Amino acid sequence: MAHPTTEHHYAHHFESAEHEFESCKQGMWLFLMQEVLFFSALFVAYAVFRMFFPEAYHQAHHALDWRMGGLNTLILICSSFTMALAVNAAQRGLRERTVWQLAFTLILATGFLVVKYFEYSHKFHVGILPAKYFHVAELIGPGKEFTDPNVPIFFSLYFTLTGLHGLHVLIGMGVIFWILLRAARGEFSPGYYTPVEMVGLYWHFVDLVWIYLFPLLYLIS
Amino acid sequence: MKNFLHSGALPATGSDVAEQWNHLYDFLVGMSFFFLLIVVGAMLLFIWKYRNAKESDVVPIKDHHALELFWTLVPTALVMGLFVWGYVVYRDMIVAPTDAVEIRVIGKQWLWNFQYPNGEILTNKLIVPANKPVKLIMTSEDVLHSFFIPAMRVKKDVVPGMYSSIWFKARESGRYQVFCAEYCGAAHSGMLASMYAVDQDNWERFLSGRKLTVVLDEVKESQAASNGTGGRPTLVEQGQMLTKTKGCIACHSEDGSSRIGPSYKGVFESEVELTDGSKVIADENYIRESIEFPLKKVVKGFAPTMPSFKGLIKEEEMNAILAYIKSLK
Amino acid sequence: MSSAATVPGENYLNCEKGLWSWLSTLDHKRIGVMYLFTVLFTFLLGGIFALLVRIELMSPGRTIVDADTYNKMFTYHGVIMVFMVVIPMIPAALGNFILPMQLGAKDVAFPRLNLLSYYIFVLGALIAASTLFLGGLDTGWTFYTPYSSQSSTAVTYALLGAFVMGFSSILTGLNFIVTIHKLRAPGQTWMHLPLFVWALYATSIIQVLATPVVAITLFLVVLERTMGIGIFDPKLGGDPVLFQHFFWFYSHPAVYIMALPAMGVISEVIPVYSRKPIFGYRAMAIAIFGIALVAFLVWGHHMFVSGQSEVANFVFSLLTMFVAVPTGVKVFSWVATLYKGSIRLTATLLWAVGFIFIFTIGGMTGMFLATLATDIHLTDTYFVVAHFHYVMVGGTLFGFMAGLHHWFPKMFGRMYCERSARISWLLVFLGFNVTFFPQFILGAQGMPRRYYDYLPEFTTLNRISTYGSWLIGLGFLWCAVYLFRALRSGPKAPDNPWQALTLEWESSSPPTFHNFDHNPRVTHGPYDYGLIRKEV
Amino acid sequence: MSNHEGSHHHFILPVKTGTFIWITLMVLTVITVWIAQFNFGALNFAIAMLVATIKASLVAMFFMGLKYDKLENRVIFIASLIFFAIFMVLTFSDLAFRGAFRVQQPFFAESGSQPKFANPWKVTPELLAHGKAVFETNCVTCHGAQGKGDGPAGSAFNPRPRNFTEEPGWKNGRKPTQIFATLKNGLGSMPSFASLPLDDRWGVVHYVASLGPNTTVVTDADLKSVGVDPSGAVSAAAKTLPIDFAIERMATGN
Repeated sequence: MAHPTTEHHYAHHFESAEHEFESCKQGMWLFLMQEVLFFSALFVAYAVFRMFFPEAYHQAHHALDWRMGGLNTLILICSSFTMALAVNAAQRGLRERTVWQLAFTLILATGFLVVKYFEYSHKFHVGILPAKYFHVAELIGPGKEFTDPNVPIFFSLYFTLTGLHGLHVLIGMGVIFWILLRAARGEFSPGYYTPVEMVGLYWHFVDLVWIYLFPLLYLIS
Repeated sequence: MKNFLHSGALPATGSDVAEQWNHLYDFLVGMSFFFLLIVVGAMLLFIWKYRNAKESDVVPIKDHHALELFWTLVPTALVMGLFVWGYVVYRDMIVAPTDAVEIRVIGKQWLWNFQYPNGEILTNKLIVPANKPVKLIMTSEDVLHSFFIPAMRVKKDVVPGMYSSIWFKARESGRYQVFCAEYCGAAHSGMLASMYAVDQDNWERFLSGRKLTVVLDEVKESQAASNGTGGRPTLVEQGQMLTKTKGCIACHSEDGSSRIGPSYKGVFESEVELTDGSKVIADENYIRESIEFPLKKVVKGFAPTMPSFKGLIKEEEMNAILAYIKSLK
Repeated sequence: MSSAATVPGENYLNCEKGLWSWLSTLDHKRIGVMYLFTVLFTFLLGGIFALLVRIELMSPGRTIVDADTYNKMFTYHGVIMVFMVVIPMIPAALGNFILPMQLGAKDVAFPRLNLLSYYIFVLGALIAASTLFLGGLDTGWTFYTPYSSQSSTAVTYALLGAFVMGFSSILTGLNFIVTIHKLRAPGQTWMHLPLFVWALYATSIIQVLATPVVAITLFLVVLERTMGIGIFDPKLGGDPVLFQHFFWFYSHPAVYIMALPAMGVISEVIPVYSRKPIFGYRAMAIAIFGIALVAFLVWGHHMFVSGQSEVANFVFSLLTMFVAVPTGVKVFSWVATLYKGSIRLTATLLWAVGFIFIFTIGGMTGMFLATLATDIHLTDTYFVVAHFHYVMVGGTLFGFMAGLHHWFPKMFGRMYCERSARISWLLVFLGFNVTFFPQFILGAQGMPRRYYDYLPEFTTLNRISTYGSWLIGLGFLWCAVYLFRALRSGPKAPDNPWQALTLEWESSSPPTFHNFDHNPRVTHGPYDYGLIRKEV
Repeated sequence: MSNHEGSHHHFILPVKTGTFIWITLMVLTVITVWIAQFNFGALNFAIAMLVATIKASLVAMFFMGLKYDKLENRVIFIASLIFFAIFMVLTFSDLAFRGAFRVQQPFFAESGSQPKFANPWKVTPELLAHGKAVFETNCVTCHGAQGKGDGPAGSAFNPRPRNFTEEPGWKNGRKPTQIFATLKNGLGSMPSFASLPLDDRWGVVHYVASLGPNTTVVTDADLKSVGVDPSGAVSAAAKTLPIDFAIERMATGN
């Protein structure tokens, strides 16, 4: 499926559009590499405190609704799928389909954030805040009291991890919107779809992080 | 040889472990000089010998595998040996004998409190038995500190929320310097303490609250300063010593310069302005109140940061401190 | 693509004019030059703080400032020198300029990203510098919790500044890696890469892998200060020592971000001025990667007295020992390169020789700190201060100075005064040893670091150290004078004044906008001195 | 750069494969949730991580195309995971072996120096008077004699100290338990007053709460949430000796 590259003017220091594409893609993978390490410290902290305070983790996770988390997991997986379809459409030069799939992805991402908003606002309401300001005014439900003194640290990690992930979702929505506009303007073709593929990689990574966050935060037995 | 290496370059060797430490250190110094001599000697020799050599005389040697293997394997073996030696000494440094005397240490900005088995609490003054293993169990009230006795070659961070410990066995009685080695804020360098190793008799006296028969070093110093009048130091001298041992001078100078808190000089019976604009005469009552409840009447221009010394200063000591401040006109 | 037609006398400096053409440039050479001047400015700033710190320590007690100000001064010295000077000094300034040219490329892979990195760096530096007016910063450059989460100074802004600068470092690393992978000229095979490129390659990998961790760590402290998340706060169940793990996971490899490029420069310089191939090219390249890999496995040696477990102490001490092996290989190979060469003792080579001398001392004293028992006494004392200055200043700074003198004619098309350069080297070299060697003894005697006041018995050595710092200052001042004069009125430099074989010397001095008039093709190794002539 | 030339075929993930992967991911998500309902002990965590890893691998290999990508890119991604593992393992070489010395840290647990007042969370006139006295020694410099936040030292702070006589603006809330938490932890420029005895602190809390309108009362649930068992003096949460209490005892020597 080698396409003529005349329509895209690659930068002067590359030899061909192909050469530029491969370089960009590698740059993107390196960027994702730093993303992995960026999140890694939080996962290490999560593991450390899980080892220290297993009981606190167990009690704290009752305050998280696995249905909400599960729903968000499904939403993100769907959005990953629509993103993959968008890339597929862009590679084949199907402009309208690219735009539609990107729009679906955006809607799903919004849905993810809406669910997240409900989760957060409920927690703020009952006084579940990062450790220093943690003050639970009401009990969460029968048999689900927080008795372990280290429960707040779990929520610190919960807010940091999901907050940072949420920020990535937000940034992802920004760039998806940007390539959606560009796709609508017809800037992409089978010879040049680099930005779509790059944003796609980023978006799948966001999904990938959530795939781990869900069982780690919501499903602690 | 040993004296040559150590004179001036190392603190006193206060324990058997410190002796072991010295051997390792000597070896490292020797090894360093050896390699430095080889590297720099060869480098200077080549530069001197081949300076301005003709380019046509250059021998383009690209590599020499045997040589490279040699200088890979020999250092590897050397550092492995070094690791083992270092670890063996380290074990001796950290594993305390089970019969060690346990003393608890609390670090806080910027002083050390020592709590003894008999319930005594001393600030910045650590009294230990000589020739007996002593284990310090340490924690911090605020930020990281580090308890460091150079003569014993021991050091350990003092961490809030956690107990850390060190042990040592002082060979001789005498005074040893203690530092805080982990940066802890404004008066980090003033967070000093003195350790006194005393003989068995005095240690028992100390534990049972009787008067010691030895004169601790700091008192000796002040005796010398009091121009040979002999006998015990005057109240003012005692007070001056106390402001050092209690850590006061970390924040309060005796020469009029401002540190974290106001200087002692000239403060006594002067009129000071407080943060609320009112004025008080800094008499005995005010100063004592400021020592015990420091946040009640803070002098204008200073932050309310001083910790309370209530319960940490005995009545006799308070008197000495007041007398000392009074003497600084 | 065909080579661009060039007007004679036109080069990257004069092809476009005006301030805007600089600020909006995508040319790696101009970005490199902008980095260079930025870094030289921050170096001046950090140097002034260093001199002030040394003056304060001339005598016990108060000398010029009070304790609070002193603490801020050494903190600024550390933060500026680490985050704004030694980390970007060689990769971002010299690397940006030289790396694409050594590869035979027209630019780095992502020129716009490159410019963005520069502005991110400036932005981060400005945020961090704003703390100067917002109450200062007194945590030390290590930002250890819980002090940094409690200090009433402008720690939050400093952390955000360092956080932002981190991304500049990451993006530069990313850019370099892709450039090295994808933009090598025909014939520029892996085994023909100059060692400077190898060093920057390893450095870039460290930047991409390690910097994000410190970014998130500093960000966590920001959250700790603003939202009380308590991960590092023992009062909330957190662990302050965990911060040290996170911090050193980056900051130890960061030491190699600083040192490896300098090693690369030295590997360039020594063959050129001894007219001989570098000894053991392959081993040198492997050693670079050995060091980079081990860099990630040894961070705990900063924490032997921190209260970390004995298991960790054992593991980290053991692993740390292995750093010595590849480092030794490099030092021995440099010396062996000089053997039977034709040595031209220029200022550049003097800086390189100074590097080897100082770096060897730095490395050997590192053994004291890697060995568990000796570290207990020496850590957190002036011994450590002396050790890392021998590695950082002696290593990175001497490497940088060697590189600057080596590539100065290429970068600016002017020659500097060789005699002046030697004088400057002598002042800095002597000054450096006078300043920092006494600090080894101070540390062994037990003087802890970051001390505003000290016991009277430490006075003599401290005073010697302060005098030495004035010599260093004088040396750099002199260096600034003759380099500035060379920029303005130095004689015009030939294209290849040192008869070097690496690609960057095939272009004109200063290079044209597209770096080369022709598409370069590599037919020989970078250090085939004495070999090519034989073939001819 | 001849190695980069040539007509490399970009791999395009077929829609059919993509759909299959998508369905598999959805099913695996349901399985994760379903399995979590059963208790296999430590195995639960292992299963959850295994399933997550399968899902992540599918995303990486197919959606991200790593299966068909260049070796370089695969190496990059796998290397990032390896260094993540190094980070984790070596950090645990400390934390997993540190246990013995660690102090369990209750967050609001209080404990029993000999209090002058039993159950000080119950307001009594005597306790209120005691609280006023404590307030006047410790708080007036910043919060003012009437608690209006106009104390002499308070002017140095930004934001200014809390005016206790007003309803709005309380950062941590003004339930007694919330005020108690502020006293314990400090807030902004305000230092922690955790070193005051328990009943002193509760006295201050009640006094401060009484200064403003609409005094709220302490419910048993509130107390539970801060770790105080309403029926007894010491919380069940304080199984181990709390560090600040330990320090307090050590520092005062009893």
